[in-house]
Amino acid sequence: MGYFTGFKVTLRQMWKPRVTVKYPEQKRPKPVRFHGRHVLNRYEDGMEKCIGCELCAGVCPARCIHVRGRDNPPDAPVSPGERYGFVYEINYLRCIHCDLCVEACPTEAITESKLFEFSFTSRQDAIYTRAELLVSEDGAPQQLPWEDWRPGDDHDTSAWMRATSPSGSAAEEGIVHWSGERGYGVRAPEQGQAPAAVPAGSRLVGRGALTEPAPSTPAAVAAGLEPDGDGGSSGPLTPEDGALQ
Amino acid sequence: MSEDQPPQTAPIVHTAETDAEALVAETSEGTQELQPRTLTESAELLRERGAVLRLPDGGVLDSADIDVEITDDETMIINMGPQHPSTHGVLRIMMELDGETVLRSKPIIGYLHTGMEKTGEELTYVQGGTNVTRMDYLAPLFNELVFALATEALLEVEVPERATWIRMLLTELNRVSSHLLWMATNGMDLGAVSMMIYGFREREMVLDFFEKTTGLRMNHNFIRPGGVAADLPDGWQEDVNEILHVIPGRLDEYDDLLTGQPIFRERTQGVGVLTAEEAVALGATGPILRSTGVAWDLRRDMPYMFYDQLEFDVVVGSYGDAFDRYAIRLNEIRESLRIIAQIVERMPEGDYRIQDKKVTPPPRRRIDESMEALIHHFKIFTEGFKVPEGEVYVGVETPRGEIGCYLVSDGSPKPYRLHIRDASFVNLQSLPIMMRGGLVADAVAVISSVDPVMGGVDR
Amino acid sequence: MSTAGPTDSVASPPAPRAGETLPTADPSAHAMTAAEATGYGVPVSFSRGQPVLHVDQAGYEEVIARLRDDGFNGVVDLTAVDYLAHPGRELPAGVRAERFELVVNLVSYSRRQRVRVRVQLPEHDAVLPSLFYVYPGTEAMEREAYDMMGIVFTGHPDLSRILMPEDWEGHPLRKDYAVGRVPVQFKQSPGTR
Amino acid sequence: MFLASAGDPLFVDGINFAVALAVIIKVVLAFAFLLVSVLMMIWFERKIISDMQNRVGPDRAGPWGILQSLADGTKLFFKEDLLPDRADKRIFRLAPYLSAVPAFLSFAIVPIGGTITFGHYTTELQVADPPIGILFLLAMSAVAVYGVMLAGWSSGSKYPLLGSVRASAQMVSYEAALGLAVAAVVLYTGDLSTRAIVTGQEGLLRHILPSWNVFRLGFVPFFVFLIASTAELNRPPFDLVEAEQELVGGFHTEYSSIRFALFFLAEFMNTITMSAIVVTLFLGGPDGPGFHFLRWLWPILWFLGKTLVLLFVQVWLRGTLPRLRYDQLMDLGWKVLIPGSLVWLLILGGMLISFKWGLIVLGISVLFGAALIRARSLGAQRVGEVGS
Repeated sequence: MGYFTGFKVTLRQMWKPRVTVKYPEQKRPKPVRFHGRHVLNRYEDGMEKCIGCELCAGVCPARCIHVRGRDNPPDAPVSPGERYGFVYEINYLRCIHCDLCVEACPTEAITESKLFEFSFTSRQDAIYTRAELLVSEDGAPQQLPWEDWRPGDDHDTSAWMRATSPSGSAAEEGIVHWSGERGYGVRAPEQGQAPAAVPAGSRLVGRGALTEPAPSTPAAVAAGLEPDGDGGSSGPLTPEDGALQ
Repeated sequence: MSEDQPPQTAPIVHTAETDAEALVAETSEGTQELQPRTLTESAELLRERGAVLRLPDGGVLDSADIDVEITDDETMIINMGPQHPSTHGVLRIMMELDGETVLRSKPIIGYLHTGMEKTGEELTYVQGGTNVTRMDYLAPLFNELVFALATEALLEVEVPERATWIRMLLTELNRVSSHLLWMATNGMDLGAVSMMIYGFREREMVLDFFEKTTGLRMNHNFIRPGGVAADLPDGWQEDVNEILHVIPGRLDEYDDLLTGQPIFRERTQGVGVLTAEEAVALGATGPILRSTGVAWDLRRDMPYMFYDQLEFDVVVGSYGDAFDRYAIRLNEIRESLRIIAQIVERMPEGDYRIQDKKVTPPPRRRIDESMEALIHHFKIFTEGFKVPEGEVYVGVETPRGEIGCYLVSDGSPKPYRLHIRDASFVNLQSLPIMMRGGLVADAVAVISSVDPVMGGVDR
Repeated sequence: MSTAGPTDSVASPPAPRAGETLPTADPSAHAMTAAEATGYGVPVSFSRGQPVLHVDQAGYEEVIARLRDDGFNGVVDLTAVDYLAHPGRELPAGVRAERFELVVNLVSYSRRQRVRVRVQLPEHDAVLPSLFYVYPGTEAMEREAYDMMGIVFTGHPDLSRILMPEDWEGHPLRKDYAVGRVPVQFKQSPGTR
Repeated sequence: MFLASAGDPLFVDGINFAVALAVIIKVVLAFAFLLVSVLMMIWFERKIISDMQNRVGPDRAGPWGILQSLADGTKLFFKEDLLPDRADKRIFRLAPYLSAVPAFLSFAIVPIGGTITFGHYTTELQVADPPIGILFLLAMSAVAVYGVMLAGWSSGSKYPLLGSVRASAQMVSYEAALGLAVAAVVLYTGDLSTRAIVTGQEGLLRHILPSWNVFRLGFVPFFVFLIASTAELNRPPFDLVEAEQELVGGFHTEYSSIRFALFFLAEFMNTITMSAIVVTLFLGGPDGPGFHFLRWLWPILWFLGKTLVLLFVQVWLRGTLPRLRYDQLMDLGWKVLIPGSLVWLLILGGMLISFKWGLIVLGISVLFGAALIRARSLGAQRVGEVGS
């Protein structure tokens, strides 16, 4: 009776949970590797990571990044290196969030956050400048007037960089390849293929003369591993604040 | 329309005496449009009616065999699209109707043309993935895959095994998501509104996995020349297993809702019939070709990656109608799930990008340690990697048929010529033949059963 | 629904040539062998293992027809390349490089083989007979080649632009056709790039 | 006197001011009730459909989105009113009213309860109880066709034109089936007044079932009426006239603003009215067990409950079935519904004379039916042979 089986199907759904959410109030949890808007990171000592090398601008297929470097003022250096990103702008009307800039950045200065709800009303607002992209003194992204996000959405800003930094080498997985971030310390790597294979000591690499390599013990590394190891659940993201500090 | 009343809309009704030229002068598409019969040369008329089919394996179809020649002047030329709810994007079809019967039709495309092939010549192989992935936006991973395979063929490199298995996993999942979306829109086109949501609901599971893996729901730029961008996320097995667990039950629900539904069968059976000879002659591939009984699936017939090591069936129809294409897609989801289960079992460990300094940037911590690594890193991200001179064609089986990438390199880091043979682009040619003689409602079912993705058609 | 092989008998795919490593996506697998390819009496080259028949304008139709009679009943792709900026490409002896090249990819469903045909087309005479009557499926592809490259196909039933608007001037994929640039707006240096 | 009938006790003393006032009050109340229930119906439909599709559905305006239709209506009211250049302007303006007014009028004959008494006046809970109520209903639904048809035709556009062609064919075909199903009821009841039809259904059938027409007449007229009325209403799966996926809205493609809202209103009002009429004709109207307190309320509740169930069925149909094709719809109408209800009418007529006659007619129909089916399959074979 093909006529009636369909009615059963539709009727059965009435008692099933909804798959849609009441969007602005309720939000789907975003996965760790989500590509959102960019942030410009700081080292743990507050120095900016960007050195104005323009690699991100060079690799951008949409040509939406504009960077100009400048020599650090000797008395009040902005970044630990020789130069710093003096102009840094991203035109979000063009950005396609492919994250090639994040992969290209040699100092992990630019990473993508989980923030994507920005509904600007003018072209000028769509162009984020360095002042807007840069994380605040405590390491959190700045909330601009036209952005809609809540506390917690701003965590885990560098997951794509962490996912891609082993460059496809299984041996490099589970090793920290990046420097610490202001407010978050050194972020733990993804588990990868060999979760237990993170040996202790010396393999954590700090960045820059001013940054001390973060102390690490196997226990600390294990504790800082990705919270969603169980995979199926996509519960709210747990920030790994200071997991390794 | 009676004589004393002026025609309501001049272009609708035209007679042989009407100045046909004036009728087409109103729009800008010129001869791309369906021409009134008085203007059209006989050859093009035949083409529109799909009559000129000099079949490689059979006889020549004679125009006399086709019985829809109606010289009655009570016909109406009607535009379906580019803004129409069931043309799946900006496809525009001009149809000549006699009552509701479609006499001739002509698909007009190009409304989404953004010159991606030209853009592809401007981007390096590193950036290229972001461009090609936007072509067939419902199967983005296939676009990336074919581009990556073509580039690798030119480079003459072999990617690590895990990379290939990840590619297979993701593309099969993508096939599932694409077919699910098709199930949804097909249901919608036939008026089964709930199917729309159900299809999207299941597709969402796959997209959630993609989001977790690539960070994006579509346009991933994940499969790249040399491997895949990142390893599978932690806990991917659970996610995939859940998909494998949930979707089959939902497919059975679709069976209850549509497959066995007499109205649905009436609407699709015998609609948009294509014979095997016609399908081959028109270059149709994918479910359209298979629905006519030609068992042609590149995964089995010209295996690429590791498909020759997997067990799966090629689903074939026998009548070449819309219902066959529906059944093929439904069962291809099941076959894909079967493949995915095998992939999960066999997923090897190891590298997932080729460890070639020229192609893959170094692991990040090596940048600090080695000057050489830093230089490679800079070179790859600024000028890309150079690909030896040559040209190559690679084809893979997408949910819609064969997508091919014809890549010419002049030795520079950018493709000299990037041509994508998109399945929908070629498949669209079979529309006029399938629509001929059907009703307007059938035309909708036919468009839906072709499953054109205009992003791929127009590129 | 049944799973069945192709309707025709299936020849086994050609074995890989000796001394060759087969990458995962071996482009030379399922290709015509050298012996078969030379049987058409036209210069043959192998590009990454894929056989390419180099046909001249005059012999184009005939070779395609012979290929079709030999079982290559499917035309997968038909496209054109403008070699204006890359004239010094490798070609087998006896083939004179011209500006345009028409590339036709054929497939044989029964033999599970692919073969490619390349035709050199001089700039001043980029004209070829249409394959429409051999493979009706080339209709849209030829229109695309005409639209994008300006190759003219005689005998085509409806050689009009397919992707670009009717009143468009020029053929966008030609190398002397400039790439458009939209200046990207930035705050601190407006109108750069 | 059209409105006055022997049925309504309000008019027994002739018409004076109080009677006129009572009539006006009833009209206004019915109008308001219908409008509110249309708003509720739209919300109800959207909510049920969204439940069936695992969605949240409208939930912004008011609690659970209950004011959504009001918000939509207000929005539509303030939208720009477009008049196509090539439209036949007068008819284009007229059509929505042709659609909406009969929808109101049909509801007038539906008895929604028993009688109530105020002062020394007693009246039926029904706007009007004309002795020819059923004919009035058929007439009104026939007029409503013109609204849809003229709307499509006068738009001067191709898709609406196709829609109006479909409308005229579809509605005319199903009008016949509808009439035949009603004829069965009338034949059995022996009265054209809706009130009489309702009262005729009181009591029990063989002490088990309520003596409703759906049981008494043997289901066939009920289902024919249900299907035909769904088609008449242009509701899925018979919504070919607007067929969003094919005709982009069909007859109302070119309509906007308040005129579009009127069509929308008419459609949902017709849905409610038709469900109410199905309840009246086949499900005993306000009939049902009552209790001692609030005697006048129970019939109304029964009536509303039955109507709600039917409305749910309508929504359920919409949520489940794909749309029929034009020719399949015609096939269903002319080849199944009309012959079926015609034969059933004959059998019923026979049964009314005597059981023996009923059996004779049944036997003849079975024979004819078998012959017809055989002939059809032979014909199909023949076509197949010629075709191959």
